[in-house]
Amino acid sequence: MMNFLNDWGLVLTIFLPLAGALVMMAIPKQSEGAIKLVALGAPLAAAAMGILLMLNFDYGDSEHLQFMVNKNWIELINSNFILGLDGLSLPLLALTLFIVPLVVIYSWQHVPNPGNPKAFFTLMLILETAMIGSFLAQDLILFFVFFEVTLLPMYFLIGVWGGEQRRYASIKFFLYTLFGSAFMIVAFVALYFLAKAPTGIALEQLRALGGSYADMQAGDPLHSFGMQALTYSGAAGIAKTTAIVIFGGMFLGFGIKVPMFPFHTWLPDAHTQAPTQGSVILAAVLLKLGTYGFIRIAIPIIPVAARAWAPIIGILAVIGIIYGALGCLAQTDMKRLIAFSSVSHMGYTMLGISTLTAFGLNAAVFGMVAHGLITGLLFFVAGSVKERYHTLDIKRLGGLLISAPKMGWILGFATMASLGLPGLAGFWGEFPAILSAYDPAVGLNVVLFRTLMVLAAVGTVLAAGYLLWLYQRTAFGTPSEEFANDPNITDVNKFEWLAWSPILAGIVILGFFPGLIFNVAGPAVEVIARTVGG
Amino acid sequence: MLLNQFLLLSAILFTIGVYGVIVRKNGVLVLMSIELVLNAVNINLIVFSTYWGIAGQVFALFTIAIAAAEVGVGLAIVLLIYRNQRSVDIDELDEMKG
Amino acid sequence: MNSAALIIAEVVPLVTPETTFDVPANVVFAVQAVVMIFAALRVVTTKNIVHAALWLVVVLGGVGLNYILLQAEFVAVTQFLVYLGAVIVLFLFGVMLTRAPLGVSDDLDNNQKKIGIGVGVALLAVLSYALIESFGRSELTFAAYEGVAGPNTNGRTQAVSDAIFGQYLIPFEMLSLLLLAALIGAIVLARRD
Amino acid sequence: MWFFTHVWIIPALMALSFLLILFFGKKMPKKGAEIGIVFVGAAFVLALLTGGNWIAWSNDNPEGHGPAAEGAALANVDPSCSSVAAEAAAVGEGVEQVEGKTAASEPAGAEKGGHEEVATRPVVSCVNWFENGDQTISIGTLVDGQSVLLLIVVTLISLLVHVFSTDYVHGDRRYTHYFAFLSLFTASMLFFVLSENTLQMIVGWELVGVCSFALIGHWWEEKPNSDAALKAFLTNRVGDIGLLVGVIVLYFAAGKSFSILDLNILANEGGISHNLLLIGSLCLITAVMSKSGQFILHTWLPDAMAGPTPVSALIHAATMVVAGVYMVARLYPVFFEGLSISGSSVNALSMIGAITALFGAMLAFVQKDIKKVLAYSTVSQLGFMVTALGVGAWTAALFHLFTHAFFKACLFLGAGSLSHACHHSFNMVDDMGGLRKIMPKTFWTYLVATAALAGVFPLSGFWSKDEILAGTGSFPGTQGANGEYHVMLVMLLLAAFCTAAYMTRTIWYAFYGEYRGHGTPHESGPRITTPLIILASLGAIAGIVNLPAAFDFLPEGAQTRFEHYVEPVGLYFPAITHAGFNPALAVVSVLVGLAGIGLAYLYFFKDAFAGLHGLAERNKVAAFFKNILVNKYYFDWLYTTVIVGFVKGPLARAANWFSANVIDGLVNLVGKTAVGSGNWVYKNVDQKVVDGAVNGAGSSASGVGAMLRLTQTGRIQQYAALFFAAVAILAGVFVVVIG
Repeated sequence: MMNFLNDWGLVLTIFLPLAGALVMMAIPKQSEGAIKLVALGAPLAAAAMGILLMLNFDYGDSEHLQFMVNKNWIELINSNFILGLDGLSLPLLALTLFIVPLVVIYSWQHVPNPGNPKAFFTLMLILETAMIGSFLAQDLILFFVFFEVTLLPMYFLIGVWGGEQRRYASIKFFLYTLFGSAFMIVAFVALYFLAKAPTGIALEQLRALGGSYADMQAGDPLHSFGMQALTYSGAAGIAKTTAIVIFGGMFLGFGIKVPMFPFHTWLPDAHTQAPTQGSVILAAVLLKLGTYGFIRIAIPIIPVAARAWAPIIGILAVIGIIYGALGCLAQTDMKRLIAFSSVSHMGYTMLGISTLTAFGLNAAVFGMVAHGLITGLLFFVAGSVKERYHTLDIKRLGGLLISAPKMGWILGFATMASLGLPGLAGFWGEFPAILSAYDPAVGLNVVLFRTLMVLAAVGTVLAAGYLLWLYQRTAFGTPSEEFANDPNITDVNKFEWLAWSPILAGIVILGFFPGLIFNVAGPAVEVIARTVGG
Repeated sequence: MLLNQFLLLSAILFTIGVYGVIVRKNGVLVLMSIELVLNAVNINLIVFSTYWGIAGQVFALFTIAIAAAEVGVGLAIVLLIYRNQRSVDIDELDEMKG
Repeated sequence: MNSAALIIAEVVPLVTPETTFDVPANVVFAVQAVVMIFAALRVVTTKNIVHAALWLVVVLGGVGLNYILLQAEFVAVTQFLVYLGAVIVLFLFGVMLTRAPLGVSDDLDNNQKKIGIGVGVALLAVLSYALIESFGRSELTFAAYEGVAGPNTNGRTQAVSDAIFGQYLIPFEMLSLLLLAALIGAIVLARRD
Repeated sequence: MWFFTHVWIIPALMALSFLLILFFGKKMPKKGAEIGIVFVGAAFVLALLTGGNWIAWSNDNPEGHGPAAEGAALANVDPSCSSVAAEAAAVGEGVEQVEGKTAASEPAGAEKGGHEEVATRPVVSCVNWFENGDQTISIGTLVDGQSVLLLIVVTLISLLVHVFSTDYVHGDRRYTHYFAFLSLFTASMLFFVLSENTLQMIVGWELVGVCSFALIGHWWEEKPNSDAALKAFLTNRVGDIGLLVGVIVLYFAAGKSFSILDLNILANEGGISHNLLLIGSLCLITAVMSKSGQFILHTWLPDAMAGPTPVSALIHAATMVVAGVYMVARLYPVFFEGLSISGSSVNALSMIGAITALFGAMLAFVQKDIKKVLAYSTVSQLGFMVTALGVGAWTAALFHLFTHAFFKACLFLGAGSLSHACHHSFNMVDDMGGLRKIMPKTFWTYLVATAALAGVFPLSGFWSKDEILAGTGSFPGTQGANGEYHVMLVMLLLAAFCTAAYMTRTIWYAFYGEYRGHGTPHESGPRITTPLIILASLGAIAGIVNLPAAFDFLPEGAQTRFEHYVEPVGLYFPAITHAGFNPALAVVSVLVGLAGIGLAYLYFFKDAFAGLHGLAERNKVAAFFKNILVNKYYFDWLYTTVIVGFVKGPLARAANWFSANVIDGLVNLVGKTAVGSGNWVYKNVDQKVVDGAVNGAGSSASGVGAMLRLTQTGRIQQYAALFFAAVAILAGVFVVVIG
C-alpha cells in the first residue's frame, strides 16, 4: 500500500481529474447525466486519493517532502518531474480537493448560461489538475507549467459563462496574470543560470539529493530548477542586488496573483463577471497560488532578497488591508464587495508572510485555507442570491432573512466568519498574522512592523464595518415590494445544502481546532523561517 | 565559418518576417512572412545540429512538414475569409474585438 | 535520396569537412546572405503580390543553400522539394483564388509600418546583442557530425533516418496525423457548400 | 478538586444547549425554552456546587504568606499551561515536601500543623490547543475565587432571565432563536470567565460581542434595531483594537506566553518592564472602555436597549458589560504595576471610571425612556467599578459587580414588567404613571432595587459603594488604602448623589401620579414576578457577604467573607491593601444618597422649587446644558456623522476612485508604453485609437479601462505587434539579468 502511494499517490491525485476530463470528451453532449457523474466522480476519486495520502502522511515529519516522485522530464535543462507533499502543501491540497467537488455539486442544477455542461465541467477538471499540480510540484518549470495552465480554463470560464462584461474581465484577468508570470519565468531562468552550489551542511544536503548534485563542489553552477536544490543553495553566489531583482520578478508574478495592493484591479472585475463557480474557485484556490508561491519559492530560495523585500511587502499588505476595506465600503454590488474584501483579507496573509517568522508564515497558511473556505462560501451565497433576485445591487436587496431565512443565516454565518470572529476559521488567519508583526524576523525594522500591526488591527474594525453593513442591507429589514412576493425567491435547495454544509462544518471545525492546520504546517514553515533566519 | 554568421542571418530573416506579419495587410502576404520566420528558425536548428547532434536536422524536417501543413490550412482559411468578406484584408477583421 | 545528396555534394565541391574554414565558403555565404536579405526585404515591401511570391522563392532557395553550407544535405533537398516545389505553388494558387490584385497595388500595407519597424529593430537589437554576447567569434566545428560521415557509413542522411525512425518515431507518426488533419481541415475549410 | 478540574462542563452545557435549541428547538412542545431552562438550571446547580466546594476548600486552607506559601498556592497549576507558575509552584512544593505534605490532589487541609498554610489556590488545567512555530498554545480553565464568583452570578442571572423570558417574549416571531442565543450568550460569558489565557479571553470576549449583536438586533425588521446592533458591535470592535494590541504586547512581554498566571506573576515580580506594562494596560483600557461602556466609547450601550428587555438585563447585570471589569480584575497585576496604582493619586483607569460614573449619571436625568435611564445608570455604576479597580480597591470592585448584578437585573426586569403592562412602551414620561397600586409586586421590588442602587443603608448597594468610596483613600481617617485619590472621591460622591436623584425621578414617573398610557395595565404573571422577588431579595441582603472587619461584635466568620473567598492569594495577585471601614465616610455617603433622594422627592413629589420647572425653556444657560445632555454630549453625532460618515462616504469613495482611475490609469500608461516604441510616431493609430479611447473613456459608464480598449481593437496584427514588442522587452530584461 505504502509503495503504491509512494509511487503513484501524488501522480494519481493530480491526473485523475484530467483523466476525468478525457473520459468526458468521449461522452456525447446530450447525455448530461453521464457528464455530471464523471464531473463529480473524477474530483471525488482525486479526493479519495488525497484522503489516502493524508491518512498515510507522517505528521511527525511534516517538514520533509513525502511521497516524492522524481522522474526525468526535460533533461536538456535539467528540469525534472518532481512532486512531493509536506506540511505546507498538505492544507492547500486538502483545500483544493475539498472545494472542487462541492463546486461540482453546486453546479448540478446551476450550470450558468449559456449552458453546455460538457465544456464547463471539462474545463473545471482541467483546472483542478492544474491547481493540484501547482501545489505539489517541486520543480520550478513544472510549477510554472501548472501555474500557467490554470489560466486558460479560468479564462474560458469567465469569458464564456460570465456576466455582461465577461470578455473585458477575462482578457484583463488573462493579460494581468500573464504579465506577472512573464517576469516570474525570467526570474526562474535567472536562478537556473546564476545559482551555485553552497558550502557546508547545505552542500551535504544538496549532495544527498543525488542525481546531478551527487558530486557537486561548492561554487559549481547548480543549473537546476529543483525547488529543493535551489533552497539548499539559498541563492549562494548571487550578488545581493541581482537577487533583489530576481525576487522582484517573482514578486510581480505572485503578487499579481494574490493580489497585492497596486496589482489588485483585475480581481474585482474577474470576480464580478465570473460565474459563481468561477468566483468560488478563484477566491478559494487560485489566489492562494500567489501566497503559496511566496512561501514555497520566493522566500526560501532567495532569503537575502526576501529580507530586503519584506518591509515593502509588509507595507503593501497593510495598505491592501485598509485600502481593500475602504474599497468595500464604496461598493454597491454584493459580489464586487466580496471581491474587494479578498484584497483586504489576503493583506493579512501577506502581512504574516512579510514578517518572515514561523509564526507569521504559519498564520499565512491558515489564513489561506480560512479565506478559501469563507470567501468561497460568500461567493456561493452571492451566486444563489443573484440567481433568485437577478441582481446583486445591495440597494435593491433586503430582507433576505424573511424571503429565504436559511440562506440569510448562512450569509450571516459567513460574514461573521469573514470578519474574523473567534471560534470560526477566519480569526486564526487574522490574529496570529497581526501578532507576528509585533516581532518580525531578526533584522527587520521593528518599529515599522509594529506600526503595521496597529494598522492591521484597525483593519479589523473596517472589516466588521463593511461586512455588517452588507449584512444589514441585504438580510435585515423587510423585502422591498419588488421582491416581496416573488415566487423565484426560494430558500436553500438540496444541492446548495450539499455543497455548503461541508464548508460550514469546515469553518467551525477549523475555528475550534486550529491545530489541524497549525500543527501540520508548523514544522514546514519553521524550516523556511530558519532559512531566512527568522 | 563562424557560428554567428548563420545565427545573425537567421535573426535578420526572423525580424523581417516579424515586420511583415505586423505590417502586411493581405492575408497571403502575412502567410509568406510567417514562412520567413519559420525558415529563420530552421536555420538555427541546423546550425546547432552541427554542434548538438543530428536531432536538429530531424526537427528542421518536422518544421518543414508542419509549415507545409500550416500553409495549407492557412490558405484555406484565407480563402474562406475571402469568400465571406470578398476581401482578404486582415485590417478589416476585427471580429475579436471584445 | 542518398544519391541525390551525393550529387549535390559533387555539385558543390567546396563543402567537405576539410574545407570548413575555407575562404570560398565564406564568400559564398556572404553573397547568398546579401541576396537573401535583400530578397526577404522585398517580400515584405514589394507592392506586387506575385513578385513577393517570387522573391520568397529566392529566400527559400538561399536557405537551402545555407543548409548545404552547414552539411545538412538531406534537409536542403527537402527544402527545395517541399518549399520551392509545393509551398510556393500553393501560395500562387492562394493569390489567384483570392483574386488578389495582380499588378502593382498601393494597398498592401496597413498603417503600422512605423511600429513594425520599431518592433523589428528592437527585436533585432536584442537578438544580435544576445548572440554576439553568447557566441562571439566561435567557430563552426561540425563536432556532432564527426564519425557519422566516415567512409564506411552512409553518411549523415542515414543518421537522420535512423533518428527519425528510431528515437523520434512517435513524433513522426504524430506529424503524419497532423498532416492528415491539416489536409482534411483545409479541404473542409475551402470546400464550397 | 473534581469540580475545579471539570468546571469546563458548565460552559459546555450551555453550548450544548445552544446547539440543541438551534436544531431541535422548534420541534419541542415549548419551542426550545425548556431546553434552555433545564440546561441553565443544571449549570447553575453545578456553579453553586463549585462555589460550595471552593468555600469548603478555602476553609480547609487558611491563608498563608511568604514566598514559599505563595508558591505553594500555585501547586494546582498544570505546568504545561503556565511555565512561570509551574516554576514558582516548584519552590512552594519543595517546602511542602519538607513539611511532609503531598500536593494538589490532597489539599493541605489534612495538615493542621503550626505552620502557615495556603488558601484559595488557583486550579489551572489545560489541554494543548495547537502549536505554532515553537509555541504551544493551550486551552483550559483557571478556577479561583474570582471565576467561581462570576460562574454563580452569570448562571443565576441567566436562569432568572430565562424564566422571565418565557412569559415576556411569549409568542415572539423568533422565540426559539431567542433562547438559543441566550444559551450561547451565557456559554460565551462562562467561557470568557474561565479563560486560562489571554487568547482564550479574546475568543470569549468576541463571542460575547457577537451574541449581543444577535440579541440586540433580535427584531431586525426595523432599521433602528439593526442599527443599534451594528453600533454595539462596531464600537466594541474599535475597543477590540486595543484588546488585540494589548494582548499581543503582553504576550511578548511575558516571554511569548498567553498564560494569565505567567503574565501576572511576571508583572508582580517586576519581570516585565514598566513601559511595556503601561502600554499593555492602556491598550486594554481601550477595550474596557468599549466593552464596559466607559466614556468615550459608551455610546452603544443606551442604543443597545433596542433588544428585548431580558437581554438588556443579562447584558447589563451579568454578561457583556462586566466583561471589561472582569478582565481588568483578572489581569490586575498588569494594571497595578503598569499604572502605578499604589501610592498615587490619579491614573487613567480611575480617571476614566470617575468621569464615566459622573457624566453617565447626569445623562440619566434627561431620558424619557425608562430603559435608557437604567442604561445610563449601568454606565455610571460600571464607572464606579472601574474607578475602584483604578484606585486599587479590587475587592470593592468585584463586590460592587456582585451586588450590582442583582439590583440592576431586578430593575431591568422590573422595567420589562412595566412595559409588559403598558403595551410595550418604555416611555415613562408619556405612557406610565400611577402603577404602584396596579402592580404592587413590581413596585415593591423596583423600590427595593432602587434603594439598593441609591446606596440606602443597609441594602447591598450601600456596602459595596461604601467600600469603593473608602478605597479611594482620600476621605479623612480612612486607613489602609492604596493611594489618595481625592478627585475620584468627589466625583463618585457627586455621581452617587445623581444616582439617588434620577432613580427617584424614575420612581415618580413610573409609579406615582396618574396613569398616562393607554388601556388598563395589570400586574404581570408569576413567571415575571418571581425572578423580580428573588433578585430584589438578593439585592437587599447581598451586602452581608462582605461586612467590614470593623464590625467586631459579629462572629469572626461573618466579616469580609467575600474578600476572604474571592480575592486570590498567591504570586499572581498584587499585594493590595484593603481600606478599613470609616464610619464617618459611611455617614457621609448615606447622607449624600438621602440628599439626592430628598431633593428629587421634593422636586417631583411635593412640587417644591416650582420655579425650576421649565427652567430650560426660559433660561438660555440652562437650555444650553440641557441641550448638551439631550444630545448625549454630541458623541453620537461625532461618531456616526463625522467619523463613520467620513469613512463610509468620502474616504471609501476616494479609495474606490483611486483604484478605478489612478491604478488602472497607471496600467493604461504601461499599456500605452508597451504598445509601441512610441505612439507619437504613428499619427494614424494615435488618432484612431487613443482619441477613441479617450472619448470612449469619457462617455463610457461601464468603466472599462482605457488600456484594454487601447489594445483591444480586435486587430490581430496589433496584437502581434504588442506580442513581439513584449517579447523584445522581456528578452532584453532576460539578457540583462543573465548577462
